[in-house]
Amino acid sequence: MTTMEELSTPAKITWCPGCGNFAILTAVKRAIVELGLRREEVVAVTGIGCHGRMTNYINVNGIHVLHGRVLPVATAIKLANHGLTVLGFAGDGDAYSIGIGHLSHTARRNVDIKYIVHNNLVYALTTGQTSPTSELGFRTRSTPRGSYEQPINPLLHALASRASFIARGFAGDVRHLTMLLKEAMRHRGFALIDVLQPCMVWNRVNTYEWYRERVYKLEEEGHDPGDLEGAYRKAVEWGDRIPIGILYRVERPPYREHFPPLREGPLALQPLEKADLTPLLEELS
Amino acid sequence: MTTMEELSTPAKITWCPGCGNFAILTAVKRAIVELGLRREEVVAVTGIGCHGRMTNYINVNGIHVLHGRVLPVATAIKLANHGLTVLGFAGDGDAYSIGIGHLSHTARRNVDIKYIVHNNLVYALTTGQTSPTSELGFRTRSTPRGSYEQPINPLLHALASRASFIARGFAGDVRHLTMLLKEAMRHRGFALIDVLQPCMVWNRVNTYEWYRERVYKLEEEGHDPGDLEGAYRKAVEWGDRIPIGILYRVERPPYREHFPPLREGPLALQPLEKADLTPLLEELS
Amino acid sequence: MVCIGLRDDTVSFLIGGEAGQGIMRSGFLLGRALMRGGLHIFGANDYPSLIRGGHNFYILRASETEVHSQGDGVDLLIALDDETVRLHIHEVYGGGAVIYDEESRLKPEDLRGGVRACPTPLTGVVEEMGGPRVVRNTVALGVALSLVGFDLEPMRGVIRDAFRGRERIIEMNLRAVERGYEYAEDNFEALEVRVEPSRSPKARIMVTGNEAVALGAIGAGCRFYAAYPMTPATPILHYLAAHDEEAGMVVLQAESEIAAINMVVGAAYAGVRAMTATSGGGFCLMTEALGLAAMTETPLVLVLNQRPGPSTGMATYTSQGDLLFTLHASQGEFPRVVVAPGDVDECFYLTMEAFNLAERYQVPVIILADKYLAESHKSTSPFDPSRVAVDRGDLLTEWPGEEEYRRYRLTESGISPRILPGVGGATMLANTNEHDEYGYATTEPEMVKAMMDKRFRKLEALRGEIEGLNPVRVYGEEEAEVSIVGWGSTKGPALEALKLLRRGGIEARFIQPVYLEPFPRGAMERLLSGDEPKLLVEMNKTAQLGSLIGLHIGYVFKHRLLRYDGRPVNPGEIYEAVKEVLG
Amino acid sequence: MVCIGLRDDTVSFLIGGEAGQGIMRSGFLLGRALMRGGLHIFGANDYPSLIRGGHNFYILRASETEVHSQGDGVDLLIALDDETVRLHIHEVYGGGAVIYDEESRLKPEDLRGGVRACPTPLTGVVEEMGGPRVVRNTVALGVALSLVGFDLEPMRGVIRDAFRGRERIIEMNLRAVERGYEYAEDNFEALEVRVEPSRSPKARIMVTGNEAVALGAIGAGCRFYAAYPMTPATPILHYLAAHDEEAGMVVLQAESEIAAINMVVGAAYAGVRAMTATSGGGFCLMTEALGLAAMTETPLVLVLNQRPGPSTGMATYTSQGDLLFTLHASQGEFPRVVVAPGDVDECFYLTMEAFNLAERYQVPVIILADKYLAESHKSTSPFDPSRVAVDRGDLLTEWPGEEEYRRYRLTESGISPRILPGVGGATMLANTNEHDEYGYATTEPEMVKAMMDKRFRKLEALRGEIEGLNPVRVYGEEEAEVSIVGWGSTKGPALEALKLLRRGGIEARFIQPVYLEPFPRGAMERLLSGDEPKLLVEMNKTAQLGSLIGLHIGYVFKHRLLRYDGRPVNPGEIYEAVKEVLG
Ligand SMILES: Cc1ncc(C[n+]2csc(CCOP(=O)(O)OP(=O)(O)O)c2C)c(N)n1
Ligand SMILES: Cc1ncc(C[n+]2csc(CCOP(=O)(O)OP(=O)(O)O)c2C)c(N)n1
Ligand code: SF4
Ligand code: SF4
Ligand SMILES: [Mg+2]
Ligand SMILES: [Mg+2]
Repeated sequence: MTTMEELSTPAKITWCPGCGNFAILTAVKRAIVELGLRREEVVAVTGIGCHGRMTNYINVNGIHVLHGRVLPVATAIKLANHGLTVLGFAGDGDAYSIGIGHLSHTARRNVDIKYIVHNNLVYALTTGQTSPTSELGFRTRSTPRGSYEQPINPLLHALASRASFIARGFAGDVRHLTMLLKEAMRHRGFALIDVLQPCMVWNRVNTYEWYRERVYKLEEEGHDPGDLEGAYRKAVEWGDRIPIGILYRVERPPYREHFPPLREGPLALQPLEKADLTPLLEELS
Repeated sequence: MTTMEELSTPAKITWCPGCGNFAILTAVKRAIVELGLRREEVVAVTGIGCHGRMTNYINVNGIHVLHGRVLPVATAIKLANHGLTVLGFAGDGDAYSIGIGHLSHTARRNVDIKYIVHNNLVYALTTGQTSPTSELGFRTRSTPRGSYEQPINPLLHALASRASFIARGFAGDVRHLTMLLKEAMRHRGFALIDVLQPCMVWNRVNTYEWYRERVYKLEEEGHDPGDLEGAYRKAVEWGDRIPIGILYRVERPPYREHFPPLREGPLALQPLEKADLTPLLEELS
Repeated sequence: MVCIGLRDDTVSFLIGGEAGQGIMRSGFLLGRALMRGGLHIFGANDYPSLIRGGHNFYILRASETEVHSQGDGVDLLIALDDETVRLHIHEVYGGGAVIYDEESRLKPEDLRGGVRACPTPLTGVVEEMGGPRVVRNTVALGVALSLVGFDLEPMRGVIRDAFRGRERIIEMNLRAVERGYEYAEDNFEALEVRVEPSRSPKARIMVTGNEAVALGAIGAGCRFYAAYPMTPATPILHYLAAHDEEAGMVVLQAESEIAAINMVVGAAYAGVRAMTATSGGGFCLMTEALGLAAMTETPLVLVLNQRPGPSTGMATYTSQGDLLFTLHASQGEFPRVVVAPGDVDECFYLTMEAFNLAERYQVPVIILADKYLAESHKSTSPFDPSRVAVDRGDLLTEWPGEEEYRRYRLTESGISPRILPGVGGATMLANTNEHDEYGYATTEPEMVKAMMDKRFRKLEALRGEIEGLNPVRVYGEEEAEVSIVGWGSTKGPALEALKLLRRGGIEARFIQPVYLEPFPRGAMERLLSGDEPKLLVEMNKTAQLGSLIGLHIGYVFKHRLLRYDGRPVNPGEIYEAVKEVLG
Repeated sequence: MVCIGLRDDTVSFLIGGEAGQGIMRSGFLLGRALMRGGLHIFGANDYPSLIRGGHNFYILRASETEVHSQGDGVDLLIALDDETVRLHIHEVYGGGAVIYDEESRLKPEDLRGGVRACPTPLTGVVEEMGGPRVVRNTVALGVALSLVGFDLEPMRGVIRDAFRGRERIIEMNLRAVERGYEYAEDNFEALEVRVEPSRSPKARIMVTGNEAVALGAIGAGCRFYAAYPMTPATPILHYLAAHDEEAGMVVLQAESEIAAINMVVGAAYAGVRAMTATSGGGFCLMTEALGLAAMTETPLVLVLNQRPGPSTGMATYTSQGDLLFTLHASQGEFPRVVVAPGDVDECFYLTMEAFNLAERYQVPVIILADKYLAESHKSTSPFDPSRVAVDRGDLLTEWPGEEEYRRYRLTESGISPRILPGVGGATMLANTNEHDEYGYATTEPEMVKAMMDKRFRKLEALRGEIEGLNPVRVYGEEEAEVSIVGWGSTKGPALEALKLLRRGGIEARFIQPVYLEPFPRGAMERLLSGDEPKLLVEMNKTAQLGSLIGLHIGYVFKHRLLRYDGRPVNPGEIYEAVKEVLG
């Protein structure tokens, strides 16, 4: 079976010391190892941002794509070869600013991919601008007087878009995050895992300490992920108490099951022989 | 004051007989007349689709823009001249497929514009494809076996995005729709008015009759638009009973109030004299 | 078989009416009936971007020999409303006829001297039959067939096929076409125009450019198609969605063009042949991911059906305004292929080639068509997919596992073997950032330069390959007194113009670069080196092919016929322009 | 004032260290201090797209006369880590020095013979002072100033201004720079390199291309700026967000580039001068609305700061790979202006002109720069906005109300007067569809053609206007033995190369087309008509300006210096290339 070492790459890790991305990387590797997946069975798709370097640091198949476009690429990889486990990694800018439309559509399609958002509440790689998850009043180089836009609530958005698996993790708790990732990877359908990821440089407000004082585990308070109304109530909690864990889970046929050609197995493995054009040409005669 | 005739244009109306767009056009004109607005104080921004011809048919200032981009254009018009009443008109494809990201962001900014979505649950102008609001199983030329994507719920999306005014109208009830539009135009902030608009050609399912059997008025059942939880409950109703009316309303400062230069009046009317560069140049010396 | 028109050996019909009246369907039925009777046909539609209310028309032209475009006038006008007469009466040749509804308000002075009036109780017949109003069209088709002496049998078969499974509708239309036919026999003299079916018609298909591209994709083994509706590319989506099972293809409507092309990149990365199609506005939105495909070296086939811009412009009209945009779209520099089919056969075979080129060179391939080609019907021989063998290039489905796999190996050819993700013993890293051989991001100057050089090295073999694909096609006389140069859908009118010129005693040829990037420099230089005057024909304002030719071989056209009102060029226009060139 | 370097009358410093160590800030402080001492400076940074971990460096070059770029080597290396020594030691001129931390693991053999080692207790001093690690940089700056004999006073002022309001930090840095200065005085011999402040320094500013563009926009009365962060255009957003009150500008971060440009169209439609800025990937996303601006004839100013592609490429490096894309971006055909400033002054004044052109001709204007220009610092005279008068063209703020207002009146000039929405008695309809004079959608062929012709008619006056704006600038000798041709930020290295050539006895000139569209055909034809050999210099792979020149005037360059590894061209490279050209 795959080991943590096999999942490493020779690329030098250039995240800042203490960055929450390290924890996410570790949790993802552990989840792969613990689920017994082979490296070549997994594909990582990354957007642009500090998080985007994930594909350089984890030795599975990878494609580092455009800013905000992780979901369509991941969707098609899954449709093209549904034997693969497809993980999408995005930043909060990536996922919830430029790319938020894809979230709504991918969720309602229930594409069987896992979407891990490195949510540091800021644009990090571009050296500190406001993000759609930045809190009101958050000062950045693009909002020197503080942000005046109500933050996006990713969990609420995912609920409104009928995502079939919604969870929030915290980079300060790798074990818990690993558990969430494993659950998401076991889920047959679209999964959003929004991860609270402290950024040491551009977000001096939402730090490890800040989160540690606030996060609590949904599973420890008896939250039932099957309860949609309860999920809505928990989704809006943000302040003194911030829930992490599985917010919502429901079974629904994944998107790929609707496509007749996929019944014969993964597309990419079907022989590329030409379809018989004769009946189609006859229709036109 | 403005009359209905003054709001008409010489352009020949090319919507199909019976099309729900006629009712929307009438309701918008009536709302303008009844609110006593002058033609030149109003700007209509339209997207691409059958609805997009609104700008040809109503004699206010108009700009017919790109598919899906009504909101950013309307946002900037409001910021550039906040003396104007800015109305955005979009189709369901326009608003909820390609353009859904802008909805989330415009709503959370609370830009003081009114967004009227001609929701016919189908792509009409492009001759009949599935739309994000099409019901499961809806057959179109792009989904001959019926749509397999869970429909988008615009009201839920708007709630999740913290829109400060959310309503649903029905093109089969012009009076009620006029009332909604007037309320929206009186609201200081972003307003979404999703209008159930029968399409005579491409949607033979969600017809006037179909809606008439189902719609009921929120205000007649004592719904309190200030009640967020109640709004969530009503937003998901779709089936035997479909609510119309004002779903949710809250007061929040409109976006423009955060911009210091707007305190001196509408930007477009401020004299274009050059700012004094001296202090800025000194900073660099 | 007989085909005698008023002007030449072609017969043209124009069917016009209001949008929503089924004009195109009627044109299509008529064309198909004539084709099944052994004739060659060409049919083009003209409609505004409205579901109801505007004026629509369909021109159908038929002949014993191949027809490449509409002509300059029509023999028979089928007017389903008065507007049609008003707009098109001047296009009817003397000796031609106008079929219209007896109930219409047309007065004799609305017609034209020398044009026969054929008022028919279209509405009357339909009301009598208790049919829907749209069946008027079928009555009129019956009249038209009778006037030109064409047997009803092929039309009966076409009606049965077109409405298969809907027996009542078939019945209704059969009766309608017969009633029209009989009415005309009883009330109108036959025209001089004659069209008679052949006894042993050849097997042909009547197909649009869009259908031909879709079939080419199926024939090439394309297994993934994602698109967002946009006129005039939407029919490809419709066709493939309706045939996804036969094609073994995943076909889906994406939420936007951005999603569609990124999906295609994803599918292709995963090892599946994949395609998308759009028009100008959608292509704008795709430019960013076009670059992603180029940088990740992911094969991609993109169909761009041009319509007039700028911006939304005119959704349902035609143009060739996007050539230079297509050649330079997306930031940075990378090799790409741009191929512009000129007729339905080229749509099919060049689409098949497109997939081979995309995979062998791991570059984006853009098929550049336009509304006129995409939506016009043409009869042709059934396509033969075996003429283009599938060649996926360097695609490894196994990895020996001795050394580590390098996605971007610096090879001599510039082509680095691909693997399918999922192949045991290897993982593959594709990267939108500049990268090293393994795909890891780099900014190291030597590697950056090496990667850019590697990608451009592919151009060398690609150029050679394209030379072998007959990149510039030439029609007409070897020793021409004049050359017409054009691309894409101007081919049809140009070939028709060659016929007119031949009849007028002028020896002319048509030069059609089909591959526009890599530019077929050698062939073009050779072909443009002669002394004969040359006329450039394009459907744009700024002569974009002219610029491209100027750029590559320095040739500057003195004579240009540029049309940019959204309408296709007419053969007669070209003929006149050539005469003027020749002085 | 004195400025004596090891090679010539310029002195160069290279400050290097890890990303996140404040390298750029140190370079900036040093540059500002030298500028305040009366010197001209040029400073360029080099950093990977990482917040931490990669290697960053800043090259600062100073002289008594204007400096246009980095040189080919450095006099003084300030190494804040060992990697810096490893990477840059070969760039230090013989007789130069390396300042590094005493605590580092560098061994003498890591240095180079002829280069003086200046190990300094950078960490030691900081620890002693109890300051944060980043203050090491300031200690090193003190050492550097001492080594070249530059008075500390200007640096003290710079530190006070840079950290204004943060007294503790000011204190710390003042002490640090003094400690470094003293340490060097006590321990190192002064270098041969000498830089001494002037007694009466001229008022100058040290400014980046981005800041100059932002100031130009403010100077032109731009009142609306929307953008999405993208390197290397983000600093414009930062600058304007920080100065929105002074500028009277609404500045906002949009949710995407698509939103940003559509907002700009909206604001401009409403009558406000508006701008956005981005880089290649964002520009791709903006192409659709670029066409919207063109079709609606809404004035728009767009700044495109190029970086290497394809695709995400290298976010923090430089390139000139988007020229042809910029010229043809968006479907359909329309007039546009593309202007490429070559230094900070041009950034300022051409941005001011851009707003006038956009409004007077109602066309999109693209300011095409690149990372090297956008982010490098240069000293120059304070900008004088009165040199470009605001001219808003045909903009009516009142409507007489006799006849109905027609947004797209078919005028002789092609320019149709605009009004502000809100003006009494008139409403204005702008339309992405092809339209008639009133703005109503049309597909009527004559009107379609008339509108296309109207839009293109604007080009005539526009061409004339641009001829008057000195569209091609020429530097160097009138009677040159060789001409260097380049655009944009190659200007700096080319001007420095002219200095080298002059010193080498070669009479050369530099020809810089500044307006690239409409192409300054006349001027270029005249300038390229001479017999002297010509060297084309570009930062791309395919010689895009070369193509453009070829296309317009048929001139083909035999000699080309193309660099496409993301790094700016060096003056010495140009010098060598010229020598080679001259044989
Ligand atoms: C189309 C496009 N626009 C802008 C950018 C520039 N860009 C790079 S990363 C980034 C956002 C970074 O924020 P986030 O997604 O939150 O990632 P983080 O760096 O915080 O992990 C942006 C806007 C880009 N690469 N592409
Ligand atoms: C970028 C872009 N993509 C696609 C289109 C083609 N298009 C025109 S209208 C339309 C959608 C029509 O549906 P909807 O928005 O629901 O409007 P309706 O016609 O139903 O009113 C599309 C996809 C376009 N104009 N621009
Ligand atoms: S800037 Fe923030 S998100 Fe980026 S690597 Fe550093 S700590 Fe992590
Ligand atoms: S197609 Fe539908 S939406 Fe469009 S005009 Fe006709 S009825 Fe209205
Ligand atoms: Mg972030
Ligand atoms: Mg619709």
